[in-house]
Amino acid sequence: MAVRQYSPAVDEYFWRPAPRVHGNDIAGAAGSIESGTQVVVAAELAAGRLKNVGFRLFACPHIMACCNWLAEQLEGEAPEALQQVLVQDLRQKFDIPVEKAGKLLILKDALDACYNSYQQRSTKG
Amino acid sequence: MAVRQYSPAVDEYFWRPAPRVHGNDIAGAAGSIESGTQVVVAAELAAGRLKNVGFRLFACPHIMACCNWLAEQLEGEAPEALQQVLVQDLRQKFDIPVEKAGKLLILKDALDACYNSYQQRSTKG
Amino acid sequence: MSGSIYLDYAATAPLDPRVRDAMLACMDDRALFGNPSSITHSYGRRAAGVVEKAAHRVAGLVNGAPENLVWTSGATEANNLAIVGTADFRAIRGRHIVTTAIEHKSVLESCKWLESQGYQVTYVHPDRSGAVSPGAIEAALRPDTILVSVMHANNETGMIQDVAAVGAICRAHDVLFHVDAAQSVGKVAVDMGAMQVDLLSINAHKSCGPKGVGALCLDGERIKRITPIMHGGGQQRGMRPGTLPVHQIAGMGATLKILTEEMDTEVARIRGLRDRLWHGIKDLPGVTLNGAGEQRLATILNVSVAQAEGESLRFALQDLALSGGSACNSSSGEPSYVLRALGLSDVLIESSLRLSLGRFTTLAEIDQAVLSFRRGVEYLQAFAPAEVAV
Amino acid sequence: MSGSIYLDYAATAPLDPRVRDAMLACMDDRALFGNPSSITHSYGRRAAGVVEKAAHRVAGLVNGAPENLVWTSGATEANNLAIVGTADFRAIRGRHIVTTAIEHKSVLESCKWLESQGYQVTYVHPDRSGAVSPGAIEAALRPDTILVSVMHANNETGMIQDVAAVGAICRAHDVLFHVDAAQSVGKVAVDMGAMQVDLLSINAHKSCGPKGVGALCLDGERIKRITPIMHGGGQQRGMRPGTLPVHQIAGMGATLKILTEEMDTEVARIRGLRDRLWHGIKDLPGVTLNGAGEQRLATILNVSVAQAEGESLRFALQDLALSGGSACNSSSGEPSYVLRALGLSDVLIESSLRLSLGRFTTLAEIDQAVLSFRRGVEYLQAFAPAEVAV
Ligand SMILES: Cc1ncc(COP(=O)(O)O)c(C=O)c1O
Ligand SMILES: Cc1ncc(COP(=O)(O)O)c(C=O)c1O
Repeated sequence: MAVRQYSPAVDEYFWRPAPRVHGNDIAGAAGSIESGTQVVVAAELAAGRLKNVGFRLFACPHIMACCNWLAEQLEGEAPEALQQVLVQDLRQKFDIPVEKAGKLLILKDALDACYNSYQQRSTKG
Repeated sequence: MAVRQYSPAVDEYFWRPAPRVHGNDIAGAAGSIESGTQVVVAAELAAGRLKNVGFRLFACPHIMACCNWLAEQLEGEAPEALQQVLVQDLRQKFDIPVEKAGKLLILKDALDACYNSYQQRSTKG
Repeated sequence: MSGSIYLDYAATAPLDPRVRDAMLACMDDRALFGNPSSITHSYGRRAAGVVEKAAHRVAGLVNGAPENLVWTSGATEANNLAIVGTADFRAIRGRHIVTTAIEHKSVLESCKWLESQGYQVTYVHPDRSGAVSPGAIEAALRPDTILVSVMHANNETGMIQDVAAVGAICRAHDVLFHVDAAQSVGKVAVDMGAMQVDLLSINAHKSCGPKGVGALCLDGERIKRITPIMHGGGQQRGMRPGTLPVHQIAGMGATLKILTEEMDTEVARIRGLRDRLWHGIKDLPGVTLNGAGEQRLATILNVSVAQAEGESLRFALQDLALSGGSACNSSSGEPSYVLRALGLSDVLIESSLRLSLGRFTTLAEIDQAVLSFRRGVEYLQAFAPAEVAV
Repeated sequence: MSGSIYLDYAATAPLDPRVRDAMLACMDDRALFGNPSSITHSYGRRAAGVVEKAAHRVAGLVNGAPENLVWTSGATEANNLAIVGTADFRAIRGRHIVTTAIEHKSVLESCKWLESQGYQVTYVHPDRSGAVSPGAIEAALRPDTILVSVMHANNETGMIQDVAAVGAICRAHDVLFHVDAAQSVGKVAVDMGAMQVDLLSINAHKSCGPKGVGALCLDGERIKRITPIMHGGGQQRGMRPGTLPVHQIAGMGATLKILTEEMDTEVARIRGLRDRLWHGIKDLPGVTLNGAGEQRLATILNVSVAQAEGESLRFALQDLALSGGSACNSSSGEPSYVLRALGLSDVLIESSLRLSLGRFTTLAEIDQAVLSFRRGVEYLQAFAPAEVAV
């Protein structure tokens, strides 16, 4: 019987949202509500470091938990950290089943898009 | 649900056999064990009347009860009583289901055969 | 999680202690354990008596004939027997069946199996409210139609169909009419005579009775005999073999007896709770009711929550034991075909919840459920991407 | 009559109080009543856990695989599913089935139904002792044989067939092998692996478990999937739809657990009683044992009584609750085809009795049964016509 159980890490981080004030100096998005998963990430830049990293989500508990955790992790990091997030690490930490690989890639795409927006901003600025 | 229940008269007469000493001045039989029902009736004659009427039976409880009752009833009667037994009376008294009509006829045949043996004996004697 | 509030009565319900006692009487009594087929001794005959009494109770509630009732292992088997058994028995007359697109899987899959055997099936679609129009059923009839099967109340939305109107149409066209009343019996009046129903499927466990027992009630005048789907010892007039589970049948009898006695007050009470639940959540943005309209069960609330992803919605509402569709769909993971038929998008179907109430639901539970529901939905909607402009 | 001694365990048996308690745990516990398919909430998952535990217990006793067990409403359904389901699933390979003439009706009638669908069935006859020779089974195999079905122990005579020998033959010829073990499980060792059985039917109620629940155990390596005979919600890996009756399944689990623990001592005790019964009556004139030989169940005594008409014999023995054949035959009134296959005349079959013992049979009951039996038989035989010369 395929019982979907969630890891304790999901239980914990699902309910631990990043602070509600989200920066939007840089932002990235991937997916759509129509497709079942949408991830929007945004942050401010303060002294070249990420600040008030926040997510807007239409996503399953695993992705919700990942994002809440990432918001904590990315705080104060260099923007490069956005693209250094490893799907493999998330999968392990949150015990994410393989059939959710597609959703993890949407998260990854959003982070990459956010990093792109940082790069574009850097180029422009 | 076709539950076969027996009337109180069957319950009573099944277990009330005629005395075990059977006369055999006259006798009659019908049916066979192979066919599932056999009735043998025999009696003595005392002063022209039936005495020690008895049955030998391979028969269902209804017929057994009928015969035990008939043994009582025929005791001391004129031999003509053998052929005056009415199947209809037995059916009523013992509440015999229609599907047993064939078995009742075997009983009737045995009684008739017994009366025949009386007549033959009278002719001879 | 073990303290969660049970709002999944449409999937199954706890056993009523009075039903339990009726079952226990058979389980404990050293005179009542016999095989009802063993009519040559008193153990068997007493067991047969228990079965007969239960048949009267069951038939009594649905205005059926106790002698034309076939005990089954549940409504699934009753539906299979009704559809496959009638189709086979009437095959010489024709091989066309009319049903609806929102039937329970046990009806739909039986029909699909018949299609694989050379029968033809027309699946009538409901309108956006979930109602199947009797006119659409009539329009689907053909000269070779042998059976119409329409459920009384839908297991996902609680929507009640106008089976009496369909019954009249079937009678007029001399077509047999089967009704799956697994969800409706005991919640609305089910009257085989008045509704002109020829075959009726019911079970016990949706009404606080035991799981694993049901019945197919045959009208007896229009249809007395159908082809069995299992073969064996000739029990139940040759229509369904196997040793009768006396305690289960006694339990079903007790279940329907209670329904007969208490339905009216009990349904009113549950309707009150259901409405209280709905009033407590309906102002939340994006919350909509599926299968609205007065013609629905008092026990079911099927709602969609826009802006909240389905799996997360269920995760956030873990302290409410509810269902994302019918229980049968819980393990399949496919979007509900019933909600699809109502025109919902697959994503919205994923974010739909069936909250179903029953005999042991309390006011305190409902008030707690309202709080939990609001907290969960508000939490998720606060994340909703639409609010941020990227 | 209510004080009569129950000697019809082969028809059904009273519920063991320990099984009752296991069932009651599910019936009473407000956390265990869920629908095992409702895996989205804890009520459903806990119920699924109960089912899983029971599967382990059941599979444990027969050395089967718990994950390849299909719960059914009894052995009748298990037999139907095994035979019809396998035949359909393997139809491309062939349409020939081999079985015996003394199977339970649920096997024979399933085979007859398949014959009406274009399959061919060979019914192998037993010898006069009731034994089916494995060689005769082998001789009946054809290139298009897809299934062999042989019962383990016969329900009327208790005769045990050499299923291990048949299993070896089937394996050698790569034909699937089904065994109906409804009567043997818990009375002799049943080992799917050692006996090379691919499909095994069992039930609970013949072993002091609940009526209305059984299982078909699939080997899993040789056969993992068969065509369902009912269609519906996709439960049980698509092989058997319908809400699982958790309390029934828990009861069956408890039943087989008890058998696992107590079989050896219990069978020895019953064999002692059975032999005592036989020794108490065997000197009566005309009393003969049917299906004699060491290879028979310890629980069954099938005797014929010459010179005593069948109905009167049963009437005279009313204080013994026993059976004139299998319970399934009790209502049909036809002479037992099993005893016919042993060469008995129809009249002698009518005068045959099955006395079957079980867990709650006592020494005092057996001694009383001997007295009753002697009294009844002697009373009837005293009437016997053969003794008088007309
Ligand atoms: C409308 C409807 N029909 C049939 C069934 C099947 O009932 P059972 O679980 O008794 O097989 C259900 C419940 O699952 C149902 O809701
Ligand atoms: C050998 C055998 N197979 C199958 C069955 C059918 O079992 P159930 O009553 O569980 O359907 C029985 C009992 O009736 C039996 O004795």
